[in-house]
Amino acid sequence: MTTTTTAGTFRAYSRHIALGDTVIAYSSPKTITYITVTADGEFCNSYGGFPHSSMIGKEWGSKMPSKTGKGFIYLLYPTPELWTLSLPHRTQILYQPDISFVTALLDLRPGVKMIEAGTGSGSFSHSIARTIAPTGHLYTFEFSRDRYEKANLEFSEHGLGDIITIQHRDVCVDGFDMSDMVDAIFLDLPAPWDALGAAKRAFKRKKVGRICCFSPCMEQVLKTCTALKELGFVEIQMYEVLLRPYDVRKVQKRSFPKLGDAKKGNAGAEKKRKAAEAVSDSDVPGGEKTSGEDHTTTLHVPLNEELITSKPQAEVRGHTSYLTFATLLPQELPVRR
Amino acid sequence: MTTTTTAGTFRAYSRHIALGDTVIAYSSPKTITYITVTADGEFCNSYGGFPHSSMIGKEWGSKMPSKTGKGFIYLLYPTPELWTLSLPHRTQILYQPDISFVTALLDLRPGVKMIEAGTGSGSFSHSIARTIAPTGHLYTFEFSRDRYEKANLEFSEHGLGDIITIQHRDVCVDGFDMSDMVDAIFLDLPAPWDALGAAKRAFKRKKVGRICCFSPCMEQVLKTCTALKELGFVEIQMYEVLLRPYDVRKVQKRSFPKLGDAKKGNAGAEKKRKAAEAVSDSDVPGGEKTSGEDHTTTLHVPLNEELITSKPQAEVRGHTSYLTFATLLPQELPVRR
Amino acid sequence: MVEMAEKMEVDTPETTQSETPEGVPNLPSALDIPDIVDDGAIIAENSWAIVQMPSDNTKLVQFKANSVVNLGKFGSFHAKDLFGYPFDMPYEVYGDKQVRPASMNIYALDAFDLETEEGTTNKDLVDRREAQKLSQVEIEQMKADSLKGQVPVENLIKTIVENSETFDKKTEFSKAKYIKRKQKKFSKVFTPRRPSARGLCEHFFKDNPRRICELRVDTLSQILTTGNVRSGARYLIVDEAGGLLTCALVERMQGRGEILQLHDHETNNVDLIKHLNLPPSIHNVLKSLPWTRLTPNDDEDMENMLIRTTDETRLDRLRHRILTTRAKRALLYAGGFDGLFIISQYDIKEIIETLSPYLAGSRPVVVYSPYKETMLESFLHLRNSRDFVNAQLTESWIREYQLPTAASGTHPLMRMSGSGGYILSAIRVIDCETHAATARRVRVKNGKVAEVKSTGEEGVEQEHA
Amino acid sequence: MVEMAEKMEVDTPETTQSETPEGVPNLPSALDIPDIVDDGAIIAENSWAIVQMPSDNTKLVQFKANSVVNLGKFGSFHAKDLFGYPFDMPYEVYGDKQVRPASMNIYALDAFDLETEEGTTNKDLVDRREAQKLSQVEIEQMKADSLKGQVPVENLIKTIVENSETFDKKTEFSKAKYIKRKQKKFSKVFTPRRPSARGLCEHFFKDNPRRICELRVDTLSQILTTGNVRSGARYLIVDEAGGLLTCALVERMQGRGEILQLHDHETNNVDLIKHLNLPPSIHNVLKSLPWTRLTPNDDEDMENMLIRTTDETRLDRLRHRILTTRAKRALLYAGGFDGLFIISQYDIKEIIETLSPYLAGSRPVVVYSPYKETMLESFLHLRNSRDFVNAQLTESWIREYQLPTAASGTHPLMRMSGSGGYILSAIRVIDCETHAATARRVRVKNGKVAEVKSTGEEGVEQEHA
Repeated sequence: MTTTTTAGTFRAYSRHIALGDTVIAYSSPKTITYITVTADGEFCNSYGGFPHSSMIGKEWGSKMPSKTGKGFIYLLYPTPELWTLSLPHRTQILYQPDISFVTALLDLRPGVKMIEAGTGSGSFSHSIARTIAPTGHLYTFEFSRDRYEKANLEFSEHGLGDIITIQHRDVCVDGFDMSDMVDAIFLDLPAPWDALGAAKRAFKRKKVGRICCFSPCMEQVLKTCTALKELGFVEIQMYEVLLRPYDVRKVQKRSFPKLGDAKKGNAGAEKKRKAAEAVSDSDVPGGEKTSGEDHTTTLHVPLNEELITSKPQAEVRGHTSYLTFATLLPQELPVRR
Repeated sequence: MTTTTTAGTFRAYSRHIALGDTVIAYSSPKTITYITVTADGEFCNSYGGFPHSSMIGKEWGSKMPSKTGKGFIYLLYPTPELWTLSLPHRTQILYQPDISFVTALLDLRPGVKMIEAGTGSGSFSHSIARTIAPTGHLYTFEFSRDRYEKANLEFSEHGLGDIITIQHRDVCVDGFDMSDMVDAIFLDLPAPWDALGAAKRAFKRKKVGRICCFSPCMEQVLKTCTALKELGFVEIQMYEVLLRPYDVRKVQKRSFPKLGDAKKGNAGAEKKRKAAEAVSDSDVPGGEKTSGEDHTTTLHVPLNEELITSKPQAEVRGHTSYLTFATLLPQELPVRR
Repeated sequence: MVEMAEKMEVDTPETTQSETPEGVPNLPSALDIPDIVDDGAIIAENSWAIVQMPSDNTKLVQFKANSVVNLGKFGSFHAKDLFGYPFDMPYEVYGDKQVRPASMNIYALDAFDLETEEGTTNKDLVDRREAQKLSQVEIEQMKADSLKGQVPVENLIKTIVENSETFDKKTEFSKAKYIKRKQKKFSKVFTPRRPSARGLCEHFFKDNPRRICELRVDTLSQILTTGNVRSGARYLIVDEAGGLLTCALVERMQGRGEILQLHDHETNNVDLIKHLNLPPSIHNVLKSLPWTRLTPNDDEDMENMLIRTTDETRLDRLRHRILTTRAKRALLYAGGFDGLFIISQYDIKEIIETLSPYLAGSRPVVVYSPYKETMLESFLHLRNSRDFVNAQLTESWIREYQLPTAASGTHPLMRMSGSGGYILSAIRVIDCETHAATARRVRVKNGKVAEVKSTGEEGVEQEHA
Repeated sequence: MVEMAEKMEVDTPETTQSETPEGVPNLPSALDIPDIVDDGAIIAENSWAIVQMPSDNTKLVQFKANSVVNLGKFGSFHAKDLFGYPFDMPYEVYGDKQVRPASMNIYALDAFDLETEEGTTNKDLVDRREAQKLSQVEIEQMKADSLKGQVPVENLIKTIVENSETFDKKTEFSKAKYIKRKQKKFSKVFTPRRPSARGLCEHFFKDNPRRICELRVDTLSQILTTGNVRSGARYLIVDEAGGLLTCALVERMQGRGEILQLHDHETNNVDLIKHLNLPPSIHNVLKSLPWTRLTPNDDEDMENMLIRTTDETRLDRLRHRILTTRAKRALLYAGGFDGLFIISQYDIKEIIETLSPYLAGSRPVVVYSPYKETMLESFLHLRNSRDFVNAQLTESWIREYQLPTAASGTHPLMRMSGSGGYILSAIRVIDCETHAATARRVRVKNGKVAEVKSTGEEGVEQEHA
């Protein structure tokens, strides 16, 4: 009825934190880091220390006070998306809206065999692994040795070694060295057109294949489209996806100052009439200067009438990348029964 | 205290419809046409006839029944924007969001001298004239003889002859034949780069000039930018502007079916219990098939609790054009006092 | 290929959900399902397909053994002729209701001799009718030949374009539009797409958006990621979008894990799932419980029930129904679910308050609505609650482009979808100051308290009256 | 040029609104204002400017005769040195608080020898610090020379770039960013922009969006077009956006026409207008009336008023104030306005109901709010009212691009504004079935009825107690 923990937190949900697990230390939506739980480790932030030993056995999602009691963190389960948010930005990461949409349009699901190049921070690799596990496989390629080594270690620490194979390789020069093997390909490369020939060979010959090229600039898109077309890819489509986050707040409903209120003698108008009647010192035409904020004296504000309003956040992400998708039709027609 | 009517409806607001006025016949947001009021004319739609003579003297905005009394139209004043909506689409027109934004970013206001090419349907020309009148001037150029003649006639019929000068000319080949004359230039041409040299000459030499090129495709933008840069234009910026229209409707607030309601005996659950107790014919596990729409039997819906909701219209305009703006700095530095 | 195709059977959730009628039913959980990614790629008898026509419209069709599939003006064909062929590639109708894989040349059409000529403008072409050198009779003859399969469609179109006198004077954009129009008129090429949650979403969003609560494909994709949907997990779901979200979950779980659906009425309306062409075993992950049965009803009180029948088969069915309901309720109360997904017309806040106690710690709640206003109060509730962190309210935005491969310039499509709906999400947390470390008291609406032990891997339900 | 500059005087609305104190004041209307488009293009004593700094930040500055303008780390200069020079072109700070027109080369910088090299990637450059051949001492010396005016800034930056060892290995994007960074560090070039409603909108949207109700420039531009704003027309306005909308109207009217503002308190807060550098005559189009004086107050009842002073000057002022107020109220009641513009925190529906009777037929009402929810009820009201057609609720969307002229690829900017607010609009119509053709009864809130004759060009107010 409940899932059992396999090696590595990332492979499946568990109920409680165990030694060796990756834990997301969540303080606020903007303050998210990750911890690998060791027997005698301690996580520290400005509010004090959080011993790893006290984390073990706690339910995921628990609120944990610091030793000093001054602050707390939430111990969150490392979904690929939270893990991505917790990364120090080593390289440009893929954002969740793109990851989600690419996953949908490449028809990723358990069992899919797939290529990714480059691996980068491994952020999308984790998402892919989550979606194609337990029966699919990801072949991911990274040009930078540093990043390759870091990602390779992470995949195995996270229990994804049997789902992900990573290679250190410049695919634009050396290709993938794979043929008739995969259902889907994702290319996040500065010059994806150099890898498209090799990509075509890697697709299963009797299946329909889907590819996505991720490029920030329009010039790259134009070149990619030309190359895709020349290689016989069809249904070339290009999209942009963005998320618009909203802020929500309650505002006081202010009723309009009633005409003729001055006559009926509300406090503000009363005050003004008296001032006017006196005509002593403050007799500038137009009268008293009131600050722009102080509306209370002249208005009837019915109390407690609130309206919940929302509006998009002031500054939002305006662009991540253009997502160019294409289909490769079966290169061998399957034999009909 | 009120404005007086000058020759031509478009020049200034008037209070009442007069002979010769252009009237917008408004039936619905999607059914908008224009009428030029003649002594014995009649406007007809599917609801019957509307004699022009009955329009004369009516206040702008009046609701006018057809002779048969079966339908009605509103007699609206021809703002440039309503007039644009009333045009049969002879050629691609500029939409209001672009018109508004270009007007703002070219700093149009009364007194501005300006070039437009091509004139097209004259839709933007009318907007420009509205904004730069009474002291500004628009020089507009049209390549097609048909459209030139049509627009020329319209400008004079609309009383804009002293604000707008139209010429029949291929500006990409023959330029504008103007120098040191204008503050702003708007180019809606398939190949604006061919007209940029002439445009540069047309700008006032001692003033800062502003230009906007309107191009639907990215390829045009890239070429335009290169040309602008080579000619010494600065502050090259490119924008897209769109409007997102919202639909608003009230929805019934539905309260969640209370747990345990079945016990407390609300009508729907009662009915079901009886049906279940009987266990006679409809004893398929899961029971009665109810249509997806019919929620009323099982739910407690507090009456009259309504929520006003809004959402963007299902299909909206997704692109009109890229708007490329640039500044031309004074070509002669003004002498300082 | 053939074997795979033969294994396929279409089955609706109704028939697959019936359990063995003896004793307390074991809620089946399918753990060792073979990899079905490849199986579904071949068209088989009774397969559903989303047929994409030359007009780009789509149609949801079931390929029955004896049926003739009618694509309207694009022709019709015998469904069985496609059995054993792959989904997702182009086929061509020809002759007398015949069908065959289409020539790949159809894709080459949109680019042929359309080199870019920037100088050409459409200034002088407005209002001019097309001039065609071929007579109507000649065109009709070619159409007939094409239909019989003697002339490939792309040749037909090419001939017509080459005989257009106005074609050369058109701008690139007009040329592309012209060819597209001719394609739509003459081509009989269609693509039977394998139904997926994505495909169904795209189809219904165009065809009947209300059926799926106007849920757009990019928004659906965000829901799945935000909800960390994966094979083997256990989800709670309220799906009033015709079952589209359920389809998406089932597809990403591929037979491993568990989905408990809360719904109105006695049966659950997740109609769309039948289109997925899934083997029956896949449906075993699905269980459903009506809202009205979250607490025991009188009709489950078999001892005190007025029973009019003595038919043992019927009594067995009654017993089985009651026991199944109890088992499902126990499943809910056991809690520890890995995600809560909500698409509902009901008060979202009430649903969250009712179901979130059954979510395990650090698991997401994800709510979708086409109307932002219906979620604002819930957003404030989640943001201020001690039981949730990271409350977010977002709207997905998507833009598709016309590409240079279509032989005219590159720009966003002139028409776009205005709205794909809004997503509200948050992560369930355990505030140790209010929850005991080992057991947490769950307040159920009617005043009962269910105590859920969460020390072991198994949640144990202990109901107190 | 010089003459024009000397004509310029900065004047605030407060001082220009004072009228002659004798008898019933003639509300001034300025009909023969000279064309001021050209006048304002030159910097004069007391001119306001929106100074754009090398960082692209802007600062609102008044150039007083004796003031030193301080641009922070970008230096400072004597304001009077710019008098007589045009706005909107680049100037350079050098030497000891000196200033001069900048060399045009500054604009050439961002492109110099940055040919496109697609092969280069940033794979191996991550985390590597910049390597510079010049010593810090050499750089400081060049900076000092540049400051004294001996080395142009663009040469300084070019030298630094050429001596960077890592520069060649950077991607195009990184190169552009690098140069931009150096420009910001060393350049002392700024552009004093002539304030306009657009400029003020852009400045405050970045600097202090609350001051202008988060009204974005594209939204402002839509308001003006939707409202058919033009010279010579007469508008009613409620502007709680610091006067920004009023600025925009004034600018588009250039002294011809009339603006009647309804506002809180006794004085109107349209502060921003002083920054427009307008001649005093322009302000004559502006009149304002507080909400509380829409009907006569007791303090206008001079006959029954307790007067404590015998000072004739004061009594004259009092009389004048009362008569002015009455004249403005008469102006409102005369009706026939050409547009109603509303930015207000009050209930929008109430404002529309109160003021729309004074709109002439076929004239627009345009409402702005940063919160859509505050306008939903009004939208339904306008859509269902017999007095309005074409009700629309829209949101403007704007996207800026990075262009290839910046030496890297073309794409939308990575950050964008999330919201520029919402516009509600409709057109006032005359439903002949409910309104008499020649006179229409205007129901005023406190039960009084004002009858407005609309047969002639002049609206005549006839108040009945």
